[in-house]
Amino acid sequence: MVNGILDYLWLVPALPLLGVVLNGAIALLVERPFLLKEAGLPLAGGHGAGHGSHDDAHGASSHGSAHGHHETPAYRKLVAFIAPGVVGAAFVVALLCVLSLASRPADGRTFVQILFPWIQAGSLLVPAALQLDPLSSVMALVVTGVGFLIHVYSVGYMSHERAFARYFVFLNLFMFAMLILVLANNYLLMFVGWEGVGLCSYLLIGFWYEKQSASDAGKKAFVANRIGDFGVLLAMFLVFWTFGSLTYTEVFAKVPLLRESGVLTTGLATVITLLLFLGATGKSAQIPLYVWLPDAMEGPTPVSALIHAATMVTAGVYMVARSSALFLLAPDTMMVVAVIGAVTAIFSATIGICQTDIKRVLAYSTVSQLGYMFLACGVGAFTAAIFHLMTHAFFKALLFLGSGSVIHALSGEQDMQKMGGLKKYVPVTFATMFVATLAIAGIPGLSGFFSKDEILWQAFSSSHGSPFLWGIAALAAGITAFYMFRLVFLTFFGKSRMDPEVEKHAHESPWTMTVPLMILAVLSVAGGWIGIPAVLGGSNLFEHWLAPVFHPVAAAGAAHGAEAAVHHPAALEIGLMALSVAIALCGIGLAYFLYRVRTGKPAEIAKQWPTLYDVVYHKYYIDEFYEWAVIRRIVTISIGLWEMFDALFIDGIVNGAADLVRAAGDRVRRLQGGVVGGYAFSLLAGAVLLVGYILYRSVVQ
Amino acid sequence: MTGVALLDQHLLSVLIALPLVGAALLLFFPQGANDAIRKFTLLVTIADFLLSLSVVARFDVATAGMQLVERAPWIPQYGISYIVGVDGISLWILMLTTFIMPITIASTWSAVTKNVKEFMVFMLVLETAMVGVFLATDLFLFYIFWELVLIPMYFLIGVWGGERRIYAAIKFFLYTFAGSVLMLVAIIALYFHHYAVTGVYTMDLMKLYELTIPVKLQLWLFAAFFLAFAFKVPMFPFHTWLPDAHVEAPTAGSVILAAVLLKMGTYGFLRFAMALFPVAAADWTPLIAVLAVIGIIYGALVAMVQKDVKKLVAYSSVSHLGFVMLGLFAFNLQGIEGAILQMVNHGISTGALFLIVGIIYERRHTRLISEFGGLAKVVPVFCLCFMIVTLSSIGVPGTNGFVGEFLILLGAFKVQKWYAVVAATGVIFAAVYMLWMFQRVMYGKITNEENLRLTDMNGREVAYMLPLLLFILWIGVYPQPFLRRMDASVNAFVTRFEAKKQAALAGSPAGETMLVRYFDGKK
Amino acid sequence: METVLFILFGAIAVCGAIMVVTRKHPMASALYLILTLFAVAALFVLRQAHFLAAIQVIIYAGAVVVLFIFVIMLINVPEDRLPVERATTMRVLGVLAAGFFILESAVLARRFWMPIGPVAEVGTVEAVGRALFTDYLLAFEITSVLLLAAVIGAIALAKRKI
Amino acid sequence: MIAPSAYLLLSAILFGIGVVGVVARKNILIILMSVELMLNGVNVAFVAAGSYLGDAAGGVFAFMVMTVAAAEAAVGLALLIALYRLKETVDITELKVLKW
Repeated sequence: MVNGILDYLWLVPALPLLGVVLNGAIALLVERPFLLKEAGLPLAGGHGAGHGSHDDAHGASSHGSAHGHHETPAYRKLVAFIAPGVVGAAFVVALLCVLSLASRPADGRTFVQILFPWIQAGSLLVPAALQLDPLSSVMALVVTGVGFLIHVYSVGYMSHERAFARYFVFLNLFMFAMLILVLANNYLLMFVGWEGVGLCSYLLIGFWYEKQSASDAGKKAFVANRIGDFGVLLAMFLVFWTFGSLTYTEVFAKVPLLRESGVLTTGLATVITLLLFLGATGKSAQIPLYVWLPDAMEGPTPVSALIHAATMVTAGVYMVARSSALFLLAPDTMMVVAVIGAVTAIFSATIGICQTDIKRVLAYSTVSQLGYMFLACGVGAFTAAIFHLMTHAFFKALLFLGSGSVIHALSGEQDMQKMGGLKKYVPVTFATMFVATLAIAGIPGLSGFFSKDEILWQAFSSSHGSPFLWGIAALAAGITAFYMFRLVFLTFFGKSRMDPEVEKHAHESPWTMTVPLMILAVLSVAGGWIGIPAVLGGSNLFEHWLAPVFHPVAAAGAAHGAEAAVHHPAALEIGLMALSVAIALCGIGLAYFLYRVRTGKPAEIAKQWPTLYDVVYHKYYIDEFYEWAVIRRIVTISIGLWEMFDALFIDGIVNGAADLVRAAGDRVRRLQGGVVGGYAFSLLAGAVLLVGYILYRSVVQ
Repeated sequence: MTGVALLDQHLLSVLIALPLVGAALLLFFPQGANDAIRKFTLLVTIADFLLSLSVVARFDVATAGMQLVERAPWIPQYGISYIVGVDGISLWILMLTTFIMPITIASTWSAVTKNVKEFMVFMLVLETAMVGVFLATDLFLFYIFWELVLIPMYFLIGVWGGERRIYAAIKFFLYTFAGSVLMLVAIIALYFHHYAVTGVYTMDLMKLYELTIPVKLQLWLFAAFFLAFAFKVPMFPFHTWLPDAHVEAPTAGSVILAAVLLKMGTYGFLRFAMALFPVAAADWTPLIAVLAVIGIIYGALVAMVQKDVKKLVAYSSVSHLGFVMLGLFAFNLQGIEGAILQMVNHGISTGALFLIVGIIYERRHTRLISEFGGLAKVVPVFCLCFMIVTLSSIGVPGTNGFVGEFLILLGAFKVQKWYAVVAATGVIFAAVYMLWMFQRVMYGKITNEENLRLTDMNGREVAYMLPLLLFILWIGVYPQPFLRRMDASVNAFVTRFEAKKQAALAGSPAGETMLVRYFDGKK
Repeated sequence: METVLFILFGAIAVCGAIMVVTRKHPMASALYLILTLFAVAALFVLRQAHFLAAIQVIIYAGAVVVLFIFVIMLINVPEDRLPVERATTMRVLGVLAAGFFILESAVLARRFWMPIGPVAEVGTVEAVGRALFTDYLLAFEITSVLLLAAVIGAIALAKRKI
Repeated sequence: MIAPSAYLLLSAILFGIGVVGVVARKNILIILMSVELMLNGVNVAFVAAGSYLGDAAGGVFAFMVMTVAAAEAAVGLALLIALYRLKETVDITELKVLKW
């Protein structure tokens, strides 16, 4: 027992899996018959057709609605205990493991636990093995920690949901997949988690499957992710046939060797990393595959918070950071990553300005923030990316949960134009959300400030960065501040624009929802303090913690880059910091001006530039473009292939061959017309020919 | 001979003969005793499955060659014998066959109500033929079993099928028969060639393996075998019998067709076409790989726009079998092991899909996607099963489909990068068409009144679906037991393939195989 | 002398044959057939095949043609119900082909070389009898079976009630 | 002395005329008679060849042919009678039950 608690690392993913099994059993054996009976539908085995109430509102979505009050069945309490319980336990185990890991010397902080050999075929040997190192420990803690809070929140949020147990099955399954993703010690196992989270995302987005838009969104998410996965798959093939292994440690250890021997050319590294990045764009909703994320808001709000803000969508960033050793070998890829990140950041921020659905604003904000993280990766600042990933997990989860609380209070209303003045109804929600908004806007002292500024600074100073990237990112930061405050002002301040009926029921959420909010608010404030940069007198603990993962590669791949950063004067760093804060404040000020002082102004602006407003409001028509350019095309081609090629051409040949035989038979049968004279004639003709032949032969001879 | 000794020494023969004996006994059942007939058939198939388990138990992992071999002279003056054996290549396909049979029989309980006795007799004869195909190692014996499969299947489609059953049955029969006749010619040619070289008449596959066949002859013989197997697989563009046969066949027929009959084609490639004619196989690889890749993409695209669930699944089979072919013609361990595993996977998941379709068809008597919608609410257990099977068909990690596809693409990627890249896009399309179908069937509101009265899967249906789901997850999570038993045989296959190829090339004038020379020259 | 007789009887045979196939009423045909058969019998005599010539007259002219005439009179097809012959393509082609066939045969016949020697007595009672009962005994016996079969067959077919 | 080819030519002509009768006539009776003509043509050839070659087989075969001709005539006419009872016709083109 040299490893102590670390030997129980397997419990971290195993506990949520246990939750899946237990909740699954409950969902299948208890909840299913219960719901069927409730809906008046026949049970298995066929007890005759039921004639239940099938009014549509009843089944479609009952979250937060004034749905008929059923007695809370006992099984729900059990589920409400198991589901967050297992995740909480996983968090505790993960925390203990990380503490145990932290007690080791810095260069020994990689722990691998091999569970069983998974796939073995010839030289391919992929074990099911977990790896805990600084990077995965950050991820594991964020995932289990935030995940636990969101599970607790869900208990309250989903309390009116009929398929309560099913929801938690999916949620626990997601935790399991996500933990496999971050704890895997090789690409293939990571890919299992990678697709697993995509699957859970699909299931949870389409949780209210009776809503067409929900199931559409789920499918869209899965397919967009699949396109990315295609890249990861190919990248894995290249990695395996180049390095002969898929295990992280083995792959990265071979990098210098293969680099020297010329096997791993820059071109090859570029291809591998670009393919990996394609996967990342799918999972982390970057241009061009970002379109699924806003639609994913069809899912329950805690799901949006957990999957589409805090954890799953950051998997792309994690993967890029994990593969940093490869990325640093491919400057072209780095540039692509940085540019895509920056463009996505500003592009989706502009879309966020005009959205009126509270969750969609947050969704575009998420896309934008993820762009930041990729910008950080692209300029080689992987630590900053992970740092921002973590702080973003806190405040974006908080924002989503807060919006969920608002939606909950308003019986499912998501349109900000029908909110306003909610401050007095939901004080806790307001306070916590305000903190998060400050954090995301980059107000000094809060977590978002430190992480975002780190990225901005790296974008400016790193060898991969440029002032241009900094400019885009800073501008995006300003826009972020603007639309986030727009959201806050529209929602909580001003006069109420609520439906009176809804207003009557407006209420603060139960403690299971508000306590997670408060905890996350604390984290949003304090979460950044572990990474205060040196220039502000901090010790940047976070960077030191991750140094064993990133520094060897930084040293090997881009040593000069790290040094170049050092040469910039501290004054410049502080100056830029101040500038970015100023930009953010401008954004806030503008929001205050437009949505508090001159509330009629936004509509005027929209009228002044109708085309621009229209384009931005419709998200630059990207969805429509994809629909037109890709989906329509493929469907048309497919129908063409089926009807023209398959049915007409191939079957035409096949049936044509059959028809040919039949037609030939039809002709040939005339020879046997059944008329005796005909037979006599053919006999004669044969005789003539035969004698002719004999004659011919005799003449020839 | 006592029973124990019989099982001990003639296990494989018993496996082959048992269903046939069952079919014979079935003839003594009175015409109307449907329940007894069903139970008896189920019993026979389960017994066969249990016996086949002991094949796995007695299978030696380290042996590459044929195991549990039985041989007996049959027509000795022509060198024809009865030889059966099992190795790592055929083991799992054999197991798949015996495994899927009881499940299929169980699925017919309420689906087949007319001529039950005849139906069951055909099913049992079919099982004998299928098991025989995978166990025979004498070409003549193999050919007999190969053709024997056609007859019961023809009747299953033609008698118990849907509206256009006659068309489908004849199309199925002629398509596959056209190919196998050519194969017969090739077998005879091979037979005489062996005689010409060694002076011995034999149809023993193991002896024929030892032959070094001149390159030119290989090309012709391979062409004949190729057609026979390509029709059966079916490879693009020989696939059009499949959608018709699947759509018209009764559920049990579709399941067997998808799970086992298609595998006969891919198995034939591996065991005969590739093993006997390595130079030709290598020579044809570009063509076959291109067809496989086209099949993958084409099948997926066409599946996407189908209106009939069964037809959709049928086209998805074209796509999946394209993967298998691509894996086989990678000629490396990963590709071939992946392909064999994928054969089993496809049998399980597509078989399960057809069962799923059958379950819903039995209740609604339609398979049109547009007739459904919102079923998830009324039939949750069905929905869960459907979901897992769908995921397996898509190849989501954790299910069996992933392991197979991954190994295939990994193997193919090594030798034919671009084919693998294009094939990998098939993974995306698979998600599109399966999920779209799933969404249209299961999600949304219930728009059709009739669907409200649907009943969920009953105990029997759950009972036969469970083993399939179990294997979907088992192979996905822990494929080692399956892969390990293939290792030795596949390894030996790959080595022998390369050695035989070189030997044949060395012994023939240059330029007879343009392609191989061309590609080898480029390296 | 022989040449003259050959040409005479040959011409009669050919003319009779032509009349057989060209007469509208079968009765006329049958009578011309007798003429032809007699002419052929005469040709047999010319080749010293007396026995065959006798048989030709007795069996053919005496039995077969009489049978024909019997049948013609038995069924007695009225004049107006006799088939109307029309020149269809096939018929014309058939006549042409037959002509061609004769032409071919003629050319072929001219190319055959046979020793022109003394007339061998092959058609006499003795020669035919010897050959029949030695070398061709089996064929002869089988012929008897054939005749029996024909007798039974004819009776069976022509009987009113079977 | 007459050349053997003269007999063969005569035989061919008789045979040919018989063929014309078989092919060109509709009346079954005449067709049957034409067949007799053809057989006679053959007989001429047999007898001539036999006598020129000095082989008794020629005579034997002519004898056989006559036997067969007698049998054929008997059966053929019996058929004709049966047919006439059924169809009331001797026109061969009307007998097309087999025509499909």
